[in-house]
Amino acid sequence: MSHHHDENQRDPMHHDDNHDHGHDHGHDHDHDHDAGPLTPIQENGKTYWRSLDHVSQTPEMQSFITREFPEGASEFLDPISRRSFVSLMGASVALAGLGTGCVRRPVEKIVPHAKRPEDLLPGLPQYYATTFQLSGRVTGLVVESNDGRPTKIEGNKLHPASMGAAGSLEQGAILSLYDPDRTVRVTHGGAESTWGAYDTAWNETFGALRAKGGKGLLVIHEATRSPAFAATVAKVREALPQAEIVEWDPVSGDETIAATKLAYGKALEPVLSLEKADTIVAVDADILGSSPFHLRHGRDWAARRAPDAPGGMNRLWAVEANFTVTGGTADHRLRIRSGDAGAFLRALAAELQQNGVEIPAGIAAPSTAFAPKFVQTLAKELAGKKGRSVVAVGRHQPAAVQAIGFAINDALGNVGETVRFAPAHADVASPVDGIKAAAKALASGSVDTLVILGGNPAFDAPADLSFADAMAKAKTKIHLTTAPNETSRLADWVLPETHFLEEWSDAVAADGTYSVVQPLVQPIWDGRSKIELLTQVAGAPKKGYDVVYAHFLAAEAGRTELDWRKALHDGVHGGATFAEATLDAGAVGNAAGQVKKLADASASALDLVFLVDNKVFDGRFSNNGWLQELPDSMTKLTWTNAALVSPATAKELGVDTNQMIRIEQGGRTLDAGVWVQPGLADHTIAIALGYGRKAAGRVGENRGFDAYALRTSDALWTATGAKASKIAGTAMLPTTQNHQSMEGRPLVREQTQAEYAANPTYAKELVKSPPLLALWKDHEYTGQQWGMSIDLNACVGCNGCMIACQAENNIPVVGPEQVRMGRQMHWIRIDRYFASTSSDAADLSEPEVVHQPVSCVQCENAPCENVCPVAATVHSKDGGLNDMIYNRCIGTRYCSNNCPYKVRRFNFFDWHNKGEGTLTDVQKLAFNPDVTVRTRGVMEKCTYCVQRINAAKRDAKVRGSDVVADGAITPACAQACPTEAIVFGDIKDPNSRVSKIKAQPRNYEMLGELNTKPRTSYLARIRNPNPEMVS
Amino acid sequence: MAKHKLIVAEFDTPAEIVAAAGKLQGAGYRDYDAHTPFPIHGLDKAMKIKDSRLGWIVLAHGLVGGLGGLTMQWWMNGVDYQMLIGGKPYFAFQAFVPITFALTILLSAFGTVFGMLFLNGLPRWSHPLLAHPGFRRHSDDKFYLSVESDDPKFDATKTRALLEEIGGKRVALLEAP
Amino acid sequence: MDAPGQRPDDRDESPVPYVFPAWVNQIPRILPVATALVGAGVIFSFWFWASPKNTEVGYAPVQPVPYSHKLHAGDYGIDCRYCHTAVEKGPKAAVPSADICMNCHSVVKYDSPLLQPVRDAFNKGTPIEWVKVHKIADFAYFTHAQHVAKGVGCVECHGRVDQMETVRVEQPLSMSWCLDCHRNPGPRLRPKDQVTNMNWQPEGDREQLGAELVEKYHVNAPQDCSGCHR
Amino acid sequence: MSQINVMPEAAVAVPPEAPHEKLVHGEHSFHDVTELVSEVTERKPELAWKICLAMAVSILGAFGAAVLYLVWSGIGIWGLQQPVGWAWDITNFVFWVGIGHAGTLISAILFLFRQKWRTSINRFAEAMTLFAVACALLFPGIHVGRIWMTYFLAPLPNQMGMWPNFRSPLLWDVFAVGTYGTVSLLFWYVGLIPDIATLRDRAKTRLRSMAYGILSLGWRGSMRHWMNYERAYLILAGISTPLVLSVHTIVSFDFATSVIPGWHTTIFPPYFVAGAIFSGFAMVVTLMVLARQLFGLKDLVTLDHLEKMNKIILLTGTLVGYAYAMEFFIAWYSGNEYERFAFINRAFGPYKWAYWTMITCNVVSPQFFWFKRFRRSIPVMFALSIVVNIGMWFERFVIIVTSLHRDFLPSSWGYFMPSIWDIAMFVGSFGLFFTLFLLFIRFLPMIAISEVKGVMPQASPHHGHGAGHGEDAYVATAEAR
Repeated sequence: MSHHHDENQRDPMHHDDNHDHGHDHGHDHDHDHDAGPLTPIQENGKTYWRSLDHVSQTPEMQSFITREFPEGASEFLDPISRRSFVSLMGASVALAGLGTGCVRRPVEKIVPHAKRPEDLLPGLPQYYATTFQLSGRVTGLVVESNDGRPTKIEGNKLHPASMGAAGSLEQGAILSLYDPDRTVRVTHGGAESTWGAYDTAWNETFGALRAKGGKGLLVIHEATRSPAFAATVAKVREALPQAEIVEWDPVSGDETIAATKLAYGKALEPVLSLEKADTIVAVDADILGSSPFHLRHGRDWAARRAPDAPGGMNRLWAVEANFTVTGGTADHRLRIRSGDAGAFLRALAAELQQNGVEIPAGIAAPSTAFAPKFVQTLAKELAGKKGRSVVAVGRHQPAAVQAIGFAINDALGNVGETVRFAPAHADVASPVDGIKAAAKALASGSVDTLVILGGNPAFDAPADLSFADAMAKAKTKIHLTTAPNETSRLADWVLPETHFLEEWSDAVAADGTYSVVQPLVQPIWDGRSKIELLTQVAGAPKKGYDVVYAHFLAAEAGRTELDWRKALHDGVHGGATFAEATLDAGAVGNAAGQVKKLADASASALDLVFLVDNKVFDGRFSNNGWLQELPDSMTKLTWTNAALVSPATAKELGVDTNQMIRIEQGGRTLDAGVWVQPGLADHTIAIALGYGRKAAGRVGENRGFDAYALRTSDALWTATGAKASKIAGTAMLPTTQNHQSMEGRPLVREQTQAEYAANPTYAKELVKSPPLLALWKDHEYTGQQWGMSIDLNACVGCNGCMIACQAENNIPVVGPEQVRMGRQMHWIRIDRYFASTSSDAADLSEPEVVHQPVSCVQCENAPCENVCPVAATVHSKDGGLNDMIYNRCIGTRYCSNNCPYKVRRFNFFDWHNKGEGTLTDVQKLAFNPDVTVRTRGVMEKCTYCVQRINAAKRDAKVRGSDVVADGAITPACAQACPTEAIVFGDIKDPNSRVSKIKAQPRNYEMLGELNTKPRTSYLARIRNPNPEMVS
Repeated sequence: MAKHKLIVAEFDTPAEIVAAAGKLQGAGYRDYDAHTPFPIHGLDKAMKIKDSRLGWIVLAHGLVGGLGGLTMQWWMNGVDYQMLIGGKPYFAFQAFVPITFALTILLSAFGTVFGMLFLNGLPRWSHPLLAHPGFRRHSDDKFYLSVESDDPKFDATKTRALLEEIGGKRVALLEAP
Repeated sequence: MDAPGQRPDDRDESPVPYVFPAWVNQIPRILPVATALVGAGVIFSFWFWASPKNTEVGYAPVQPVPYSHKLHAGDYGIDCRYCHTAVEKGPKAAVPSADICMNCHSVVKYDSPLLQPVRDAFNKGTPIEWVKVHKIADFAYFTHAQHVAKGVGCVECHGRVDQMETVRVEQPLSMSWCLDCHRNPGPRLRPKDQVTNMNWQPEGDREQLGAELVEKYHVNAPQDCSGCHR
Repeated sequence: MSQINVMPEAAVAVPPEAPHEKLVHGEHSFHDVTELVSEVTERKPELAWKICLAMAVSILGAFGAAVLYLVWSGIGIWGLQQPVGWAWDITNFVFWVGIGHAGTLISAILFLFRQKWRTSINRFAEAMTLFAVACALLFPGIHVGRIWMTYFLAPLPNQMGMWPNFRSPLLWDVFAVGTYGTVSLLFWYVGLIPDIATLRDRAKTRLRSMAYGILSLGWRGSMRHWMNYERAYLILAGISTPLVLSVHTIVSFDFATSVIPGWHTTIFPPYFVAGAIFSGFAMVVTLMVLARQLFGLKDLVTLDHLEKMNKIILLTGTLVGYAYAMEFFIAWYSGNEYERFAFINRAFGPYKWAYWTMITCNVVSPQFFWFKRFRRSIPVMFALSIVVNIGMWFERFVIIVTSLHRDFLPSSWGYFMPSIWDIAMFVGSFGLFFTLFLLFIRFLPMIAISEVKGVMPQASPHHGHGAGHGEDAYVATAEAR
């Protein structure tokens, strides 16, 4: 493996070609890349080296070092010299002040490669394409590697699901690679063991199994869209026909395939083309927030979102129970119960019929239960948008309901236009059948050998299956996992699994695009991939690379080594493939007949809606500090979930935010903290899955409330008839935003499209202020001057930029206690305000919501600069940035006090050595070497990613030019943004993209009336309501 | 040289010392002094003491402080390392006023105190009068005249006689150690 | 206290005599001078001893392999870039990997005991641990490529390496030292093709040549903080 | 003292038939004044003093420990956060600087206005000033946590070629308060020299003789020295007057020059100065009342003195009240929604409790002093003086915290709550203050002896044979002798 691995990784093509992809942020990079591994340093970082030696003495680490860096472990250790700076910066600065110390500086060593790969230049990053898989969600990525350490994940422009963007989960996943609580070694019955021991043990088991044709073997694996994996599964079935192999994934499992089979008679995967749609209807479907294709959806939706977009501005209608980001960006939003989506669609179908749309028989069912005006207007609009509209139904809705959605699209002639179908990756039946069968088999004691590939069924299997107890009955329990969890606790053999950045695999995107998963680094803890372990189960152990490579060649006739090379470096191979789909109207009609409106819910019979969390997901990211501390898009909660209830329901239940309730559902109970969430459907309790982990590692345990406890196999997503009662106690839920109203201040400026047409400069002129005059002549800026524009019309509040910034700028994690105190460190935050739509401003049952990303706006007349007594924050003349010099800052916090935008962040403690933020040596490998790690007592803030600016300047200078081309610099936030809401560039160049955007009439400067002259400006949000709804 | 001597005489009230000092001055003595627990109005006139020159010293110091302070700020922020701060000019004199003012006052104060000590020839810890037990009440409630042997008219016997004649009590001849 | 107006008789005769020897009157004269001298001394010691001109310059550690720049770069005239391969491309000049040494030393002096560490590195992969000579603080980001591209000669910062048996630090490498050049780059510039030439001497006025080169190479040496700190 | 040559009628300006107008009560000779004041420093320390000192020192110790912990782990141990980057630390700083205003003000301004009554209290007030400024200077020092970095504030040549930013009000503070502290010290010491000489000449132990001997610089009451001395005192008074007014003006710039609603206010300089005098005088009254009871100085520090102090407290308190009102008016009149909100939020927002405490203590309570009965009642003035200082602490807290906790962007609004360490540091600073103060009243003359003598009737050479009390007293004593 290592042979191929090296060969492919070192392939020059990767580096060069990624340039072509525009991933060229070769970073300026001077930190002591060459600091020696095995050389205890006298003074600086002494303690560090000790602990490092400690780590590097563990056999696993030793082997990792030698395997990954046969040339000598220099790269592995180099980030440390940078990071020893964390604790010692204070001292080193003090010395610098006196002249690099009055004492002779400590001896340091340089350890060069013995043989340096030709494309590897010390201090310059490399970029490799790979693919991220998460419960059947597939995203193509480009990963930055510094001296052999993956440090930053970004989207792959060539991949249909990414288009260059990356979500918070994709980017946050890199921290899990360095998770200090990963499975570091094979354990047997809790005792340390080795792969050797396991292999021997397995061979015996295997012999026995083969004799029985595999009877008594149960394999449970996570959902995956990897062809190579599927092929390996097939091999196992060959070798052991009697073996039972089931897929369980708590959140990916959806009814869409069942729906397509119902509607089209075959397993298909719907693919939306939102860029073609004038009208988009999302029925309980979070198409912009959490659906497998949401990044792509965002890009396509945004392409038609600008009021002056070619083809006109689109209109989004959302019909949902929970308040999702999709609902937040919608032009019209209707609150319904999750269980009534079907009834709503039938009512809509009936109205469509009224408007002359031919709906197959049995579907339409008039109803006045759903805001008749809403339904009528929507139907009328849809009828006029044949082939240019989309009706998207939530993937978790029952098959029949989704089928109705397909039928409506079909009737509107959208199929083939805005809705296309790709062949499904696999024909999986209902998501719970597999785990049900598994639980049954286990309970019956018929399972000798249980192999669990990844996942955590003991924690997340439906509660009614009591999987943990059943699992205990299996004789041999083998768990392959990246990190020990609740399931591993019950297993005999716990085997270290590779992180996706350490393994070979492949994946097929929803639209059928093939992409490769290639490792950026040798397995740190000597793990094996699912595929590798599965080949062993099949009786023929293989290296992951061999399996994937072989399958690639075999998959299609005529594929060559060269195609492989190209696939490796592009990350993708081939394009989308679509299938013909003809609607079986009769089948849908019959099925629709079963879809009835539910009896009304009440305070004593509540709906219980389970949400997929965009931070810890199904619970697998519980130990990921970045994601735990990421505020939820709508609630702004960090480090916890909560029982979300609408304001009205909260009154009925007599509870309020931060109080505790006991939720009772089918005899099961859960005590949870309450969060009153405007815009939620009444009589609904929405609670995110994946919290309340009991075995998750140092920062992941006992955060929030375990909603799986209430989740049963017959009600995976929505349960009815739940009860809730207030109980004693409080839950101080940590949130990053305490005040939800904009207080009528002109911060986020909004118009409807009609108003915009009438008065396009409204936003710019909203604030009347006397002419802004300074006491003195303004500074004349020359050369390239950087600026940023943020389009509030495109921002959906997905948080992608926040994690991008955190990863790029080594931003520390502070933990819930500190968040509660208001000490979170995010350089870019997304302000979320609710505004009442009713006459009573206090009534937030049907609120509008706005998202506003705010980071340092780089004021030209920066209030922060004037007040710093030591000139630690000053303005740069080339570029016009508001520089923040960490090694000069003495920490008066005056700048933060005087910042009108409150974007400065202070290191109240040495976060990297404090509480949840504490980093082990391995975690420090994730640091970006191009950005100083700040110590306590230092102010920090956004710098427009000045390290990227400098890198681009360096490359320009080396090329002999003194101008950086437009687009050559992309700050991390802009890079990650799926809707391209953030644009950066040279505001002096009238032809730069940012200048053109800033020239738009709806461009405005927040708090510009203070004459701060911010370099970041906003584009006003334009809503596009249907005129008939407004009147 | 001859040992430094002085004769000291004690008086009981401000009125007495003023009168006595006047007589001494009238008798042509110059190198003499009065010692009192607090400054006595009229005594300075009786002794014909010139006005203090302290003001000039203070003025000089004040100017140094003010100009020096302003120059320092101008050179450091305006010349040596020109930094663009808050969009202000490098030499933003409005912002430099407070420190210029503070430094003016500070140096003036130093000038005042040290100038005063300089003019008074203080500190001078060793002095025959201070060692003379009969002199102790100068800081309490008695008033003294002392005549220095440096005075051309000084004469151990005559001066003693004069002091006693003008009402001096407990007249004593002191010798510098 | 005593009743008003009453007074003990012995108030003249305090139990302790007031004794200060005559010489103490000299103190006020000496004190100011002494203070001035001490102050000056302190300032000087910081200005001299604590400055990088003293702490950095002259640092010349012994290396595991007694490599002589004088021999290789001086006498044999091997170009800097032959070994420091990254200097034109990246932030680091890069200490050569063993295979570069072996290009020659597999033929020349292939059996010299002095070269044992190099051969070990090449054959066994046990890295050579060179002692770092030129160091700037972690929070200052320096890039070789940029400077070389603008015609800053190696010699400007590293001195006459071609005359050094063992490399020693020639310049203080302090912030103000960097600023000296960034404020007036001209006189430190040379034609790009002369960057690695240790012997290069400008014909004619260097100030004037500098001015021309600044023009020609678009030299814009930043004095902004973010030029080096981030 | 100086009254005598700058204002000939000084001494006689005290008609005997108006006893309450007399600056020194009772039948006292010069010597009695000496005795009254010096004796305090000579007698055995009474138990009460020892207990007080013990308490003060232990609080000071706790303060030291808190500071060490702060330096060790960072200012996160305080309740600070975003958006409230300053709270108790700077509140305490401004609070102490404010108190530090009374002393120099009394010494300088009242001196220039020929307010003879100051002589009995100025020494005391100056000492208080010094110790208050000492406390004040601590907080800017420690509030950065990494105190070893603070030398960046000094314009020292360094290898970075960096200089401090003289545009920063925080740097103005450093220079202004530093200057103020130094000048106050000099002023205080100059005033002490003759009195220390008095102690020297009364010394009953070798140690006192040496110590006071050195400190008195060989002062021998020479009339020629007095001339320069008085000129020096006059000049110091002259330059201290603008200084005293400038210090709190510059402190107020910390806020006034910012952009934060509630801070960005042109009324701050006069408003802060008035507040400073207000709190400073209140503190003097608090301490004075205690000291004169404790050390039997009722005849030197008379009710007249205290009443005059109370009148000034009433005046400045009312000024401060006016400033509060003006802030609101301007906020409304400006039409700036952020300004308006800042002040409405102050009075009716989450921190209204602090605001109304401030109003009650600073505006309402001094109004009692309209009545002579209260002005001259020791218990009332003692209680009120303490109330006033509580109020003034809250004023600074209100200005700093309520303005910060809700500024422009509602998304960033927060609520500050102090940690035990905030409290420890505040209480601890009193430990330092009282330790210094107790040592002062034990070892130095707390009343300006020579100045008081200067304003006694018999101090005038013209006093001669007219039968003034002082004269009688003098004759009496002469006979006794």
